[in-house]
Amino acid sequence: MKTKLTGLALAGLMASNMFSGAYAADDTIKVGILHSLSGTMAISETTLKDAMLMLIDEQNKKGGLLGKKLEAVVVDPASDWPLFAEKARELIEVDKVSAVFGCWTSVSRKSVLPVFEELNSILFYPVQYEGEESQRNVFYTGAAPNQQAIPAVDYLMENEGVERWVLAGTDYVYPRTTNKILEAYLKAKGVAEEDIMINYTPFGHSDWQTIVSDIKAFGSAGKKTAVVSTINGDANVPFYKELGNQGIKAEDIPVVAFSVGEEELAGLDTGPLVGHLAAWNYFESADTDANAQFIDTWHAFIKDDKRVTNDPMEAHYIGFNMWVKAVEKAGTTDPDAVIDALVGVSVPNLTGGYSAMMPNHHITKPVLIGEIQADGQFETVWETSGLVPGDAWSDYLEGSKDLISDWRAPLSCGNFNTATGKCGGSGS
Amino acid sequence: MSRQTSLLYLDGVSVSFDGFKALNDLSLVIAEGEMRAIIGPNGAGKTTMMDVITGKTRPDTGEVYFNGVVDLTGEDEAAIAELGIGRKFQKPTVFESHTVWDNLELALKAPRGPFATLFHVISGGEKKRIEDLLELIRLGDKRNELAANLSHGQKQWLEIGMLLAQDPKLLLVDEPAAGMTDAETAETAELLKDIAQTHSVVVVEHDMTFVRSLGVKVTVLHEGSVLAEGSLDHVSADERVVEVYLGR
Amino acid sequence: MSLLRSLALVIGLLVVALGAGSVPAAAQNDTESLRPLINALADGKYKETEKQIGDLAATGNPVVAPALEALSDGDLYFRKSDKQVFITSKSGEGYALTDPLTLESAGEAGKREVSKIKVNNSLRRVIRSALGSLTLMAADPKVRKEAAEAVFKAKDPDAIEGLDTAIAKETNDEVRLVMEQARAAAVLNSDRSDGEKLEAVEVLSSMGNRDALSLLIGVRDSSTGDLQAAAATAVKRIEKTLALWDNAQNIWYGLSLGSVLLLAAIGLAITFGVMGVINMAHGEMVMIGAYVTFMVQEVIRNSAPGLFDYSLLIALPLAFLVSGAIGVGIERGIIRWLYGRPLETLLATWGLSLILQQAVRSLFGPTNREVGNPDWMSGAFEIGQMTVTYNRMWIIFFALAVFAGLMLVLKKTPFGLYTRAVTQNRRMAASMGIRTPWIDALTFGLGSGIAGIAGVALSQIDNVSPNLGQGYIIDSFMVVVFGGVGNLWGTLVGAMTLGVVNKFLEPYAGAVLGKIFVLVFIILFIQKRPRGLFALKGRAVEA
Amino acid sequence: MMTSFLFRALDARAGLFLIILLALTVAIPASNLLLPETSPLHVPTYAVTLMGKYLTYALLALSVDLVWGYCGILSLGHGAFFALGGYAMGMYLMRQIGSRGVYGDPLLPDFMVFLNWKELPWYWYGFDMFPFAAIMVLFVPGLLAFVFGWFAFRSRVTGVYLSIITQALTYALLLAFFRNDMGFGGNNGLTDFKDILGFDVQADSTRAGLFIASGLALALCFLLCRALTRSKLGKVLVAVRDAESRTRFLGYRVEHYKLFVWTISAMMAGIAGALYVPQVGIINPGEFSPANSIEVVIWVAVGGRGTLIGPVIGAVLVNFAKTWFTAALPDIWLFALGGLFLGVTLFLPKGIVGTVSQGWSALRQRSASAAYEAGSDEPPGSPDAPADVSHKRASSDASPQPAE
Repeated sequence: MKTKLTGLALAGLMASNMFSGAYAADDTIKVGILHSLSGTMAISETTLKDAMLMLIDEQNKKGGLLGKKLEAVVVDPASDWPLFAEKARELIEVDKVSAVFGCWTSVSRKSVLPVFEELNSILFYPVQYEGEESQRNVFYTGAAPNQQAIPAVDYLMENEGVERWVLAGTDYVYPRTTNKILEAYLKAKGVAEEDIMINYTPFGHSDWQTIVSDIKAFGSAGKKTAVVSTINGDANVPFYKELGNQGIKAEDIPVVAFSVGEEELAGLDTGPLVGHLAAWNYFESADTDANAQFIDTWHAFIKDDKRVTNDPMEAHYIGFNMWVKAVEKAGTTDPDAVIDALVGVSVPNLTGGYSAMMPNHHITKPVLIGEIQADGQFETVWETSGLVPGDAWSDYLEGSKDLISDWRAPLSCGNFNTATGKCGGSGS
Repeated sequence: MSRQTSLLYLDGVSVSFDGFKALNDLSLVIAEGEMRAIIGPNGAGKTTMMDVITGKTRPDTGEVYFNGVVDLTGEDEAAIAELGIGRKFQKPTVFESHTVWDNLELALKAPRGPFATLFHVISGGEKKRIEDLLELIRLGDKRNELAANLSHGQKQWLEIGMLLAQDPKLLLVDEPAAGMTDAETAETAELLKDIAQTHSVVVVEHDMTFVRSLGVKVTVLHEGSVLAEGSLDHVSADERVVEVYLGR
Repeated sequence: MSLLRSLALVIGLLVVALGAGSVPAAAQNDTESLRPLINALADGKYKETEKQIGDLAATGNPVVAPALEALSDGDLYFRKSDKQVFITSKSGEGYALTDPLTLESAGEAGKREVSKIKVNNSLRRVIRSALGSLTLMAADPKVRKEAAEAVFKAKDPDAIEGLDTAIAKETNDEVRLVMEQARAAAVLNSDRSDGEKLEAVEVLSSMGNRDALSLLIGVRDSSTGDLQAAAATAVKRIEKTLALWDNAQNIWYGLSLGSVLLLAAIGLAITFGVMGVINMAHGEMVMIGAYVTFMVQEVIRNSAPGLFDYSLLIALPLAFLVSGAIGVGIERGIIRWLYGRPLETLLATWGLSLILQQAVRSLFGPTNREVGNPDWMSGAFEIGQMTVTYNRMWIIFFALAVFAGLMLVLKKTPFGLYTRAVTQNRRMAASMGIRTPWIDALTFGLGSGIAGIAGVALSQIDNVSPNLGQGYIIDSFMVVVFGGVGNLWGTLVGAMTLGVVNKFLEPYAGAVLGKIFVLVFIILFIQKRPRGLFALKGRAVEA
Repeated sequence: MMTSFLFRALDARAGLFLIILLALTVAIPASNLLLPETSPLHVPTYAVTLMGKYLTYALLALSVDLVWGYCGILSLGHGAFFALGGYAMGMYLMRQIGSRGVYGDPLLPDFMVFLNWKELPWYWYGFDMFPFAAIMVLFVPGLLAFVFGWFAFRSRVTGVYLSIITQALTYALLLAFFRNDMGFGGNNGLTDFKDILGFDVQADSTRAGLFIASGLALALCFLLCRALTRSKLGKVLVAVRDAESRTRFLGYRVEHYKLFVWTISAMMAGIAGALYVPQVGIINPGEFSPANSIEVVIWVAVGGRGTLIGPVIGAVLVNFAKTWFTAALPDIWLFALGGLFLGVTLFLPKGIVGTVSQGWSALRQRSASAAYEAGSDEPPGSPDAPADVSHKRASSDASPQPAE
């Protein structure tokens, strides 16, 4: 019967595909790139794929690594979270990559975590996130909450005299956690309960009329008000358009955002938004030679002078260079050796300093506060005097204030409880 | 005839769709074992009347009783069918992707619940009954054909067969001769007369020859109510009927 | 926009300067004496800049206004070589320099020769209030009004005297009212007597908007006695009116959301509602319309910047044609093979939507594209205590116009007649000599074209990205089905109902729960009316 | 009675399919566990898990086909039942983590600790016991389907109206599960599972076990569907699909039939979801997304609607294509997938299985009629053993599409 034949042919086809990877050439070092190229997250992640390709290209021009060329393996997890896990497994098991650079959303990272743990590989995660995690196989090159949210709030309190706070976010774990931390932090600073308004919206929310007018109303209580926005990428454009149109000026109610970078502003006329803020660890406007060179290389690589650079790209830049350095130090791409070698590695960042990998697998970064300019860039109006080390476990959350992470021997633990002196969280 | 002794009893039934009165104070009584022909021009309300009796359309006002006691206006199609009213549609509707045999088997009087049908195993008696029906509707050699492949006339007959398989007390037959050849029409009339021996039948038909060959009491519908009632000759003599049919 | 405003300001100031120019020599000297103050801006951090701005404002000389305005806009630079401060504007690779006091051209400078004087929000605030006090006496009433508004926001007690002078001289009632309100705000912030403050509360109470409320709450919470009582009464009164206005606002927001839904759904009401094609690629037609707008603006930006305000008007017909042509192509190439198999149109158009998304992604890149708002689509105005944004207002009008236009086409033109004939009885229509294949293609094209012009409107409020269409497709189907398939009025009423319901739920339930409730409402509503809001009745249903 | 009910399900074609399915179910894990990695016949764990996932998708497609192909109910929201089954299993797996979570809380899952929840919400009770969770896998989707169906079918919501409200249902659930306040982990969903029934979920043997379970579940549900569709009930369903109101006039309560098969189908989808979760290691609200449910419908259409083998083949084929394309053509794979859907619609209107068996029976009919003319054969099939419904549907060009 034909159905049987189809079935058999299918099985054969499948098997041949599954195995094909194993026979690939061995004279290159493979690097996996796990960023969505389609679906809702493509808008942010495709740029990171291109940035990685550029970095790998540049490294090959410098002669590769350990005498071998680097080879990028690109897959498309299509903004489908279980597919991230599947593709991660494919990269590690079938393509035998030495390290993977990828993920954007928290859920995609959570989805691949067990895979990296099981197959003992390395993931570099380049996006600011909610913290509360430290895993042996993952290196977090984006900002933890203490490298972004808390300095931003400090800035608003001190320099703008803000007394009333709107915490607006998309309803998922990063805004939820960040807002929890900020709420605890603000209360610790003496802000009253009724001076904090928390608001959550669905992904891709596009009708902001009600919320913007709520913010306006909240802001008319006689105290200086600011909005702390953890609104996710796509929803920002309509949000800012509504802000601009309803005439909320940065001088009156400034909005500080943690997920709005140069890339998001590229879809906007920023004229009415001048003065609204963002907190990052890198701005394209950073005035350093390394950054100028990075931007030039990027423009040449992408063949478009108008493309902007942003913070997660810098995170990949730092992460990739750290990995290269660690592999050179270890002399092998063996994951265990590289994981050990990575801690303590220090590489230049694009804002004129050095970033180092901490024992908790987070890195040290400067924190910059920038104001949106009419040309779609940010102008740094404040920065931390030194580098801020990323804190995996927030000191402002009850469950995690006693936890620390240190992956060096002999501790080698991602959730060591300093109160009980045991590894494994707070319970046991 | 009173409601209690009737088989089907309609009194003062009105139905309107968006202001158009499809039935207007219609009253009709069918006795046990009676065969009745209903005629009327297009739009007289024949099909709507069938819809009301079988529960498809709820009347705005009026009473509809079956067996003298059962109020049909409160029941749905399935309940009414189970009570013993079978209906054949104007346009033959059979289950085209089932065989002739399966069509009859589905129609055969048997428990109708999902669990009953799930574990249903066809019995010898049922097979015999289906064989008999196949004989009657002359589709014995087509039993394994898909209904979709039948000719128009065969579909009409299959539907009548399905009607009989239900073993209803009252059959509502809507234009059984439509699209048939003369010979088929005559055979259909014979078949209906046979059926009328053991069932009550209401036939809606346009074809006067066919109605004449049935030789039963005739009700003329016009604009949703009864215009005349009596033998075909009697109603044909009625001036108003003539006017309705010819006067335009 | 800000350029226009500063230009108006400069002209206004020039007029002031000319008017006051009876002693030009002295003025000249005065002006030159300001130069060190302005050049001082080249030095120092934000804190010092703030002081320097205060010094400039304290001169009370309107001549410094252009420099401050430029500082606020980020156009004030200093030359590195001699620390001279200039107003700049981009010119080629470098900057054209303008003397900040005389406003005469002062040559050009390369990118690396000058350095920007940095400002931040708090400085902008300081500049705004400084400019406010400086321009209270400008010739243009518009400038005076803006100045008064700025002073209102600054609540600076030092401005009271200036305001008093300005109020005494003011001839324009509207401007005087704003000035009085500004004075009241400043008085409340000062240490003047309670009697004066009570008057101020009175003024603000009759002002009745959120700004006044904000001030009054401050007074209520920080004062005692009569003043507190008066403030409390005023607060209550304003809150009560605002609550009423909130309802109006919600209805407006609801209509606005409804009009967006209507725009998104109306094309689908034709391809799906009238033709029965389960068109999953509908969203992509909307997206293509938005990209056409982007292309039009891109061309205009590069070759005819003056036409920017007309970009949407130019984009409308183009979007209609492009999306419509693609629609006709889809119908001829794919859909026409699938009539009578409506479910398979779902499969095919879903595949198509994937292809179109990827095509746009490959052509234009995955990131958002900037579609600007023309001036007439930006900003807002107030009706009572309700803010009406121009873009939302135009979109409501536009959605209704599209709806009316479509009704007209379907009811009053031969094409509409043919379309209805074909969808109601294809065979009959064909036998009457209507070329049904062409009518099918054109009807599908019409639906797609309307989706395209919806895209033009949606580009004004949403992301222009390959995902644009995906965000609207489900809502569109909900609207068409809720309204009743095949009935355009149903689509209109359905869209507006869902919009208003959503917006009334949102303040209580939040955006997420609000949306869930709307979906549950649709599910329950369909139980009640299994064929939507405007169901066809009678025997036609069975046809 | 029961035996005859099940026995009816088997004929040569179904038997062959089941044998192939069961053979694969045994052979693939065996090769994974027993053969050395160097053997050319060794199936890597990666492939086992992947194929296990395909099998659960196949089961989901089968459940959609049961209502769509046989009863004409086009569900654009079956992903909801799949996800609910998945969540029930996910909750069990979460509870199994116990104090091994990053915070080491013995009772609360990590996401609750970090959102400062103090106690376990009531609806999480009982999920530490596998039997309870297993019952919930069936009960929760079943109950939702029953309630939803009871209202919708009683109100006679049909065609696109029904399709769209199923979509509204899954969309509403998507939004609800996104909310962190619901206590299901919000957008991150449930993840980081440790073990199932005491076995480590990451162990090769557990993966093989899950694969076998998926294969068996698919085989059993296939048999069940086969038995259902070939019983008289199955004939009634097809009658409902083709002429709903005619069926009513025969005295069948159409809404009861629809409700029955709808609920069964939802429970099957729930089983599929429950088997899916431990294999992919995560369940999150994305599974509720309407696009996912539409995709399932497409698998069925590609494979062949109204045949039971079709959806299985369609699901495996489309997902295999997706796996392959996303790795081989990461930048343009949507063109390939979209093209596949278009191609199938235009050139294989009855789906793969439908087209193949149509060709097959045309061939057989030609030889049969040749034999008949030679006077040596009776017409194929007999009333005692009615031939496969789907087979007959496929063999007739004139078979009408159900009214939508």
